[in-house]
Amino acid sequence: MINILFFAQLKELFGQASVELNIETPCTVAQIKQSLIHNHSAWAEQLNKPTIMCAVNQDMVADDHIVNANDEVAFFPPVTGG
Amino acid sequence: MINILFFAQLKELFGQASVELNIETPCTVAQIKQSLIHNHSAWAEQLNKPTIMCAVNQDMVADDHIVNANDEVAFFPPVTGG
Amino acid sequence: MNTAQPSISIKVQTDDFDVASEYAAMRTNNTQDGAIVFFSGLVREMNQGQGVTGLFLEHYPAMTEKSLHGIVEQACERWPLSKVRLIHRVGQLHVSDQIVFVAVSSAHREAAFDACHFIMDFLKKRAPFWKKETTTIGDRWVEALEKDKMALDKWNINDK
Amino acid sequence: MNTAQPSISIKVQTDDFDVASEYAAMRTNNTQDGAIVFFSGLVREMNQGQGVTGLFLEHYPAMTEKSLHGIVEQACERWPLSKVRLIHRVGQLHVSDQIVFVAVSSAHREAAFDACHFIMDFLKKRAPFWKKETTTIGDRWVEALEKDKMALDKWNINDK
Repeated sequence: MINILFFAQLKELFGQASVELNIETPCTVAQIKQSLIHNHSAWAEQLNKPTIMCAVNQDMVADDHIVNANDEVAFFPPVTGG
Repeated sequence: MINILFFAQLKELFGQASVELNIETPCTVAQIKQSLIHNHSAWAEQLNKPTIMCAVNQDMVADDHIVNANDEVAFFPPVTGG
Repeated sequence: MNTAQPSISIKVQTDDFDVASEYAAMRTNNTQDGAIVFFSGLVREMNQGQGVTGLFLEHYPAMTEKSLHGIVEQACERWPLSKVRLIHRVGQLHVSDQIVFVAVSSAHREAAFDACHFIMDFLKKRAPFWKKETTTIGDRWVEALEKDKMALDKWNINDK
Repeated sequence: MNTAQPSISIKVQTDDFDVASEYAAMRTNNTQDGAIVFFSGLVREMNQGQGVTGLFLEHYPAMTEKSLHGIVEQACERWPLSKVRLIHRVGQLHVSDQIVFVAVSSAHREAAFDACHFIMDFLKKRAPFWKKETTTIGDRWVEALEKDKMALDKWNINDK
């Protein structure tokens, strides 16, 4: 089980701030996206955007990053602070 | 007659903040320097420095700038404010 | 280069901040620095939406400070800085409110200007904040701008 | 570009200045600007001479404000600025004293950073101020630095 967090537009569009995902670890960020889309086809448009960002354990990572059990995974749109 | 002002090191080394120069106008800044050196040979080292700056009527100018009667001419070392 | 550890203060808060006391803190016990540069970001009336009346700032609490510390540490490795103070607000803001503050001090002005600019450029592209504008015709999420992404190019860092 | 005339304040004074009130003036009646950048220059203990105890700032009074206005106007032509505030002190200063302050505001941060940096670079090379340091081993005039001359190169201005 991995806990996945969503922020900003993703949180609003998905109607939830987090979801528990049952996936075998270690796996890649790309595999997590595929699994989420498999479970929630309505999320495909957002999660397939090339601009979508991912952080694992609060560090920005790329799609090929390896995720382990108990890692904190977050997806969010490009940041707009400052 | 042209009134010439000196600042910073020049004022200290020349022992005066200004001098009246009797020179035919219009003339160039370079001619003013030569005339000053003619009258005060001890000033040659300072006035011949390539870094020495000149302002005419409070605008920075080059050696070929034309000076007219009643212009205010100032010589000074490179500025160091800020 | 500055051999002493730089003094770093980073805060993420809902409260407003006082630039005067931040500036005073930059000057306290500081006889070695000749230059302080600071940036302050404010809520504009006309941003991507016209007629902005307010701004809500969401963030990713567990990640925000970690991310800001990483950016500031990169700046401290690159330039000889003595002090860095950074504040970013979250929550509901209004037009003209202060959003963000970055101050850096250094012996020389080039380092201070570059480091402050660098921190803001990276904060804009890497720190997990999201702005939602309240406008006279409704709410909308602010879009990330291509120019903010390109702003990183000047720092020659291999950053996706 | 900003079509309204920018608001410009330039002061040359012996008195100290208050950054908090300058900053407040930048924010007053200002709902269009998203970015304020300011630079503050301080007297360092170690400059060209070691053990600096004070600094005397001489200037050319008739020329100083004219020169500063010219530099600020160049910046206003080049970037869309709403407000510029500049203060330069003259006379006797001491270690840690404030020497100079430049604040600019703009809709966007790139313009604010660049314009503030530009004004300081040109002030250093074009405004008629001269510093004399008082050190533990006597007084000395500060030498102009080659790096300050080179700092102008980045602005691509044909300036002798």
